[in-house]
Amino acid sequence: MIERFDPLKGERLRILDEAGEPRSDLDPGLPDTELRTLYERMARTRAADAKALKLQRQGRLGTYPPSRGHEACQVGLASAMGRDDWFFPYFRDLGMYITLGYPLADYYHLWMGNEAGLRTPDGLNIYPIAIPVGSQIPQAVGAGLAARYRKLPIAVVTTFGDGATSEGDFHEGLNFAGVFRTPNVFFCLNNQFAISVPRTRQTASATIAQKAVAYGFPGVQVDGNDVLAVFAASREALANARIGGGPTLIEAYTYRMGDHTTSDDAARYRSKEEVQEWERKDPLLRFRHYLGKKGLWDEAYEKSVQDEATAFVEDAVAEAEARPVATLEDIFAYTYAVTPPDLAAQLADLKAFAGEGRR
Amino acid sequence: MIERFDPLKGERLRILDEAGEPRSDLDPGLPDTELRTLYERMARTRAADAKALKLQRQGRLGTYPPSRGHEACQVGLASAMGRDDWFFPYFRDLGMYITLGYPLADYYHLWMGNEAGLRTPDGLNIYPIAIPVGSQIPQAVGAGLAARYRKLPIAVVTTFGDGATSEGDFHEGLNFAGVFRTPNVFFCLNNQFAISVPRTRQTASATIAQKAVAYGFPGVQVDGNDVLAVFAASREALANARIGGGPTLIEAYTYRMGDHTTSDDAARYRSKEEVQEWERKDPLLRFRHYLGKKGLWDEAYEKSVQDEATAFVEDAVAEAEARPVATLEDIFAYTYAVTPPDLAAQLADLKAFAGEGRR
Amino acid sequence: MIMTMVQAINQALAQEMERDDRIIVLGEDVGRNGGVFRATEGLFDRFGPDRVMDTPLAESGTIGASIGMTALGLRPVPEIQFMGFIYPAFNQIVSHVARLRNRTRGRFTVPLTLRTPYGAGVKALEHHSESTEALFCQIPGLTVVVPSSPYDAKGLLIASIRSDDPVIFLEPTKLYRAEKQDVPEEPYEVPLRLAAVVREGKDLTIVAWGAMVPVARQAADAAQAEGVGAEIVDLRTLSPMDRETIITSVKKTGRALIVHEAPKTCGLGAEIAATIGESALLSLLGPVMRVTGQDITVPLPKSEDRYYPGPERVLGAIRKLMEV
Amino acid sequence: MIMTMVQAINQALAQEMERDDRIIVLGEDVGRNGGVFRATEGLFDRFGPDRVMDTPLAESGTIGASIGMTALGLRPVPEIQFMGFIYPAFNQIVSHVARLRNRTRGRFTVPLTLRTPYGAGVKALEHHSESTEALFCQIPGLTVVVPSSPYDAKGLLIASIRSDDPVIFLEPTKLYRAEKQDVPEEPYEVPLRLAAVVREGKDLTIVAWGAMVPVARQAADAAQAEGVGAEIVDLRTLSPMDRETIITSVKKTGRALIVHEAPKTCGLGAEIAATIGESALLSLLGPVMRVTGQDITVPLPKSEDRYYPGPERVLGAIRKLMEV
Ligand SMILES: Cc1ncc(C[n+]2csc(CCOP(=O)(O)OP(=O)(O)O)c2C)c(N)n1
Ligand SMILES: Cc1ncc(C[n+]2csc(CCOP(=O)(O)OP(=O)(O)O)c2C)c(N)n1
Ligand SMILES: [Mg+2]
Ligand SMILES: [Mg+2]
Repeated sequence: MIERFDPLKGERLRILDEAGEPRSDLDPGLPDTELRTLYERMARTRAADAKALKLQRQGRLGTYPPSRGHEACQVGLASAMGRDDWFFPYFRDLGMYITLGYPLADYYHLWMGNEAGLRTPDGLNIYPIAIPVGSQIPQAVGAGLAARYRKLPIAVVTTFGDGATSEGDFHEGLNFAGVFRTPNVFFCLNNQFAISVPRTRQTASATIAQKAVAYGFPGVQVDGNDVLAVFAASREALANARIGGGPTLIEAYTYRMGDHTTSDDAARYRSKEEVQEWERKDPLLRFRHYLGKKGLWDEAYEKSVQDEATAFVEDAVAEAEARPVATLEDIFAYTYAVTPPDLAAQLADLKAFAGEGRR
Repeated sequence: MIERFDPLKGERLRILDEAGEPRSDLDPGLPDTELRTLYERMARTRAADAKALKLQRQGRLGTYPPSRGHEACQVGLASAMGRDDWFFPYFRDLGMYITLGYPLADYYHLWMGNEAGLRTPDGLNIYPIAIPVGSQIPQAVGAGLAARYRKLPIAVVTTFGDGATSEGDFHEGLNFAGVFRTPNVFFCLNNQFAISVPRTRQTASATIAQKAVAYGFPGVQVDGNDVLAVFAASREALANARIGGGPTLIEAYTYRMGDHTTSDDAARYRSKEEVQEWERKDPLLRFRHYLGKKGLWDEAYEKSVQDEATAFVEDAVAEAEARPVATLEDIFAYTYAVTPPDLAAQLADLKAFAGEGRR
Repeated sequence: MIMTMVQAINQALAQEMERDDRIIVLGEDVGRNGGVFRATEGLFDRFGPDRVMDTPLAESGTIGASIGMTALGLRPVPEIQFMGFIYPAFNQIVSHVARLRNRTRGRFTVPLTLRTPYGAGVKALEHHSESTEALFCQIPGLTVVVPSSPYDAKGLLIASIRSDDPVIFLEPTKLYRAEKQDVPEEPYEVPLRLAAVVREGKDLTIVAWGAMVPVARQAADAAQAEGVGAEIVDLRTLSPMDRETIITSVKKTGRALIVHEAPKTCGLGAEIAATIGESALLSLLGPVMRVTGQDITVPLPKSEDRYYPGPERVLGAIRKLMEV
Repeated sequence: MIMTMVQAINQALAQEMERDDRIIVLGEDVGRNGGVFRATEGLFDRFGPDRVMDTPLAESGTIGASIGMTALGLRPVPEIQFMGFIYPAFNQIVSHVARLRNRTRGRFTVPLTLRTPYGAGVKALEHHSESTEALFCQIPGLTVVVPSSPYDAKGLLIASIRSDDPVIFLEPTKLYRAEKQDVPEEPYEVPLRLAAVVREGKDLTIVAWGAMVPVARQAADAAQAEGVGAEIVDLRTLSPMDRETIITSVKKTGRALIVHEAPKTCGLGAEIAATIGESALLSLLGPVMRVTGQDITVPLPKSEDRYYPGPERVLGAIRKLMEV
C-alpha cells in the first residue's frame, strides 16, 4: 500500500476523511473490538496528557511537552507494533507509552523529575527518552543491526519530530539503515513546528517522506490525524522490516495542538485561526465519527471510555505521588557497574549535609 | 541544462564520450584558447601531483592524498569560478588550487608539514583545507549566507568526496542551504571510494545527486572525467547561484586512480582490472582526443605543455624547500589575537630547550 | 536602569547590533520567539530576519554556518539553546572555531560569540543543567566567559562580541532573573581575561564564577559572623585564565577554596588548584579545597539541589580550611 | 610471542571475538582493509562482514549504532579512525554512552569499547595527533584507558571489552610499532582502575601514561646517572583514577612531576596535581610540576617534535624539582 503513495508526487495516504468516511480499498479491516481499543487508547492518552498539564500548573510535575493532536500517530503506530519489537522514543510519545503498556505512574514520575521513574520495566523493549533531538535515531538503527545479526524477526521503531530531521543524526542513522537494510521504521511526527520554527523554515523539501530518496528506501506521507492510516502504514512497514525487507520512513502529517512545552507560549508564533482549523481535524473526533457510522460509538460508550480513562489516570497519579524521592545512594549507584572509591567518598561527604534542599 | 538530467531517472550529463567525441547540443562553446587552458591546467595538475608523490617517497613531503583521475573535476569546476567566488576545499583538491592561482609552493609547503605554508595569500578567497570530513560544508553555507546578506553577486563552492555525504555535516549544511536558498554549489567528487569503503556501501541511494531531493534544490550527476561536462554544469550552477537562484548539488562521477593517501595500499580492497578499466577513461586522454579532433593538439604542443608543467612544478618545489621551518614564535603567535601571559611563558620555557628535534 | 541579567544581555545584543551591522544573531527560536529565555526578544522585529535568523534544528550546522559567515567579515552571535545541546557542534568548535586563526596564520579569524544558557536552575529535563565549561577551557584558541551579575553580563558580552577571538559565553540560567541591578544605559565593556575581587577578606580566598558567586557570598557572609574574612575572586573569564589575581589573593590569605557546579574530576577547579600549587605553595597554610558538583550525571529536578554546592557546603569547607 | 602493540591489540580482538559472539567490531575501514593501522587485520576474513563491519563515514552514526546494539545484548567495539575525528560523535558519547546506565537505573548498560589511535607519532596532517583524553576523563560514567606496552595493551583491551562499563580505549600511535615485547598467547586481563609503578625510585614520582611512559623512563635513566631515583607511575586507567597509587608514591618520594602530551591547561595533569595537593600536601618538598604539550593547536609534522615533552624537558624538570 505504501508504494502507491509517492511523496514526490505530493500523494498522502489517508483512509478516513474529516467526516470519518473511510476509503474502502484501504481500510485495514480491523475487528470491532480492535477498533474500539484504538479509540480507548486515544482517549486514555488525551486524558493522561490533560492531567499532566494540570499537574504541571499545580507544581506537581515539571516542564512537560503535551501530546494533544498526536493521539492517532502514537496509538496507530504503537498498536501496530508487536511485543518483541523495540521502541526508541523521543520526548513527546505519551500515547506510545500507554499503548505499549508502560506504567503511566512511571512515566509521570519521570516528568516529575524523580530518578525513581527512570527504569523501563523489565520485559518492555523501550529505550529511555532521548532529550537531545534526533540522537536516538542512530541508536534505533544499531538495535536494528543487532536484530538482524541475531536473526530476530522483529522491527525497531523510532519516533521524532519534523525538527529532528535537520539534525545530522537523522541523516547518519537513516543512511546506515539504507546501507545495511536494517529492520527499522522511522516515524516522523511532522507537527508543523519545532518549538517556534515552522516546518517550511525547517527544510525546503516539499515533504519529509521524500527524504527517504536520499537513503534508498521507501518513504510515505500519511495523514497523522487518521488513526487507521497511521495503523495501516505502520503495520505494513513493520511487517516488511520483520521479514528483511528493509527500512521505511513514515511521515505523519499532523499538528501540535498545544504549546511546545509548559514553558512555551505558542501564541507568540502562530495564529489562533490556524490552531482552530486543526481543531476540526481532531483525530479523536474523526475516529468517533467513523465508529459512530459503524454503530460502535454512542454517548453511553463515550461515558464509559471517559470514566475508565479518568480512573486509569488518577490511579497513576496517586501511585506516582506516593513514591518517595530517590535517595542519595540511588543517585550515586548507577554511574558505574562498581562504584569507584572516589565516588563513594563523595557520597559520604554529601551525606554529611543530607536532607532536603540545596546545601 | 542541469534540469534536463534527472538523477532519479539515472541520467548523467556527459558532453565528451570516451573517444573525445562531443555532443554538440551541450558543448559549452569555449574559444580555442580557453580549451587549451583547460588542458594545460589539467596537465599541470597531473605533473604537480606526480611530483608530490615522488617527494613523499623521498621523505621530502608528508602523507599526501593524490588527485590523479580528478583533473577534469578540479579544473572544470575551478575554471568556471570567478575571482570573487569563494572556495571551501576538502583535502584532495590540487587542481582547484592550481587553477584558482594558489601558489603551488605554498600548497606543497602545507603537505610538507610546515606551518609557514598555511596562510592563504591575500586576495584569494580560499578557506583552509578541512581535514575532518564534511566539516567545511556548513561553513560554505555560512559564507553563502553572508554573501546573500551583503548582496554580493557571488557563489560559494565547496568540494567533498562520496564518503563525506554520510556525515551529519553534509546533511545539516545542505538543509540550511535549501532553507535559506544560499548561493552555494556543492560539488561531490564521487570517486567510488572512501579509503577502502566502496560507494555502494557508503549509501544505498542510487546516486549522490538525488540526495538533493531531500533539500528542495536541484542535483545533477555529471561525468567527472569529462572536463567539458564538469565545466558546463559548474558554470550553470554558479551563474544560477550568483543571481539568487539557490544552491545546486553536482555529483561528479569519477574514480580515484591512486591510493587514498601515501599511507594507503588500494590493492588491498580493489582489483587491478577495475583500475585498468578506469585508466581508459582518463580525463586528460579524453580531452586530448577532443582537442586533437579540433586541431588543437599535436605532439609539439604536448611537449611544450609538459615542459611548462615541469618547470612550474620544479620552481614550486625549489621555492617550498628553500623556506625555513616555522619558528617557535610563529607556532605560538596565532592562538589568540593577543597572546595571553601563560602562553608567552610557555614559549619562553620551551625556548630554553630550543633547537631541532624532540626535547 | 534596574534590570535582570537576561535584560542586560538583551540590551547588549541590541546595542551592538545597532552599532555594527556585521553582527548577526542566529539559532533555534531566537527570531520571532525571542529565544526560550527571551534573551533575543525584540531583536527580530527591530533588525529583521536577515540579522536575527531562526535556524533549522542543527547545532553543528549553526556553528559551521557561523564560521563561514566570518570568512566574509560578519560577526555572528549564535545561540545554542542549552549547554546540554552544544555537543553536536563540538567538532565545529574544537576543530575549526578554535583553530582557524592558527591554521591560516591569522588570515582568517573567527570572531564569533557563542551564547548558551549554562548550569542548573531551570529544573527542566535531563541535559538542561549542564556546566561543562572545562571541556572548552582546555581548547587553545577559545575564550570562555561566565558573568555573575547583570552589570558584568552586559559588559562582558559587549567585550566578547567586540573581541576578535571566538568566545564561548556561558549564561547561568539560575541568575537570568535572580537579581536585578542598576545597569548603565550606554554600552560599555567589562574587560575580558580579568578576574574581579568581588569581596575582600584576609583569611581565605574563594574562587568562583557564575551562579556560584552568590553562593560563595552567602557562605562568606555566614563565615564573617564567625569571624572569618573570606575574599571572593569572581573569575569571569575562565580561559585564558587570570592566574595573577588568584595567586595574589591566595598569597595574601594563605588558604584557597574553589567552588564550581561541574563535577569535581577534571573540572576547572583542578586547573586552579594546580596553578595555586605551582605558584603559591609556600604561602599555603593548608590544602586547596574544592567544593563542586558530584562526579555523576546531574540528577533530575527533584534531586538537583542535592547535587550542586550550596552555601552550607561552602561554609563547611570554610570551617575545615580554617582549622588548619 | 614477541609482538608489537598493534599486534597485541589485534590478538586481543581476535581472541575476544572468538570467545564471545556478542562482540562486533565496526568502524571506517576496519573490515576488508584491516584498519588504517592494521589493528583489525584478518578479522574480516575470520569473522565475516556481520561481525567486522565497515561503516559509512559517520562517527556519530557509528557510536549511536553501537549504543543501539547494546540494547539487544551485543558488545560492540567501534573504532574511530583517529582521536581527532571523535568529536562528531561527542554528543553520543557524552549524552548517551556515559549516561544510559544511570538514566535507566541499570536496566540498560553500554558495554562498548571505543578504540581510537591517540597522540602524536604518525606525523600526518593536522588532527592526527590529538591527545584530548581530559575531555573524556571529566565525563562521569566513562572509563578511559591508555596502554603503554604491548603486554598491557592486550590485557587492558581484554579487560575493557569484558567490562560492563563503556571504555574509551586510547592507543598511542607512537607506540603501535615502537617496541616489541613478549606477550602471552592466552587471553589475560590487566585490571582496570589500577595504576602500575613501572620503575621504583625514592627521590621523586613521575606520573605518566601512554607514549610518555617511555619518555619518562629515558629521563629517569638519565637522572639515575646524576644520582636521582625517579619512580614512575603508569596511570593506565585515567578515569576513574587510581589516586591511591599516586598518593602512596608521592608520600614516599615527596616530589611529583606529571608528564602528558595534551596541552597543560585543564589537562589531566591538573587533576593529578590537585589530588596530590589535596591528599599529600604535607609530604611535598616542593611544588608539583607539569611537563606537557603547549596550550596551542598541535603544530604540523615538521614542528610536532618541538611541541611534545621529550626526555630532555622531563630531565630539566627533574633537575628543577631536585633543587628544592
Ligand atoms: C540537540 C538538541 N537541540 C535542541 C534541543 C531543544 N529542543 C527541544 S525540543 C525542540 C524542538 C523539537 O521539534 P520537533 O523535532 O519538530 O519535535 P516536536 O517538539 O515538534 O514534537 C528543541 C529545539 C534539544 N532538545 N536537543
Ligand atoms: C570526520 C573524519 N572522519 C574520518 C576521517 C579519516 N578519513 C580521511 S579521508 C577519509 C575518506 C574520505 O572519503 P571521501 O569523502 O570519499 O573522499 P576521497 O578521499 O575519496 O576523496 C577518511 C575516512 C577524517 N578525515 N575525518
Ligand atoms: Mg515538530
Ligand atoms: Mg571518495
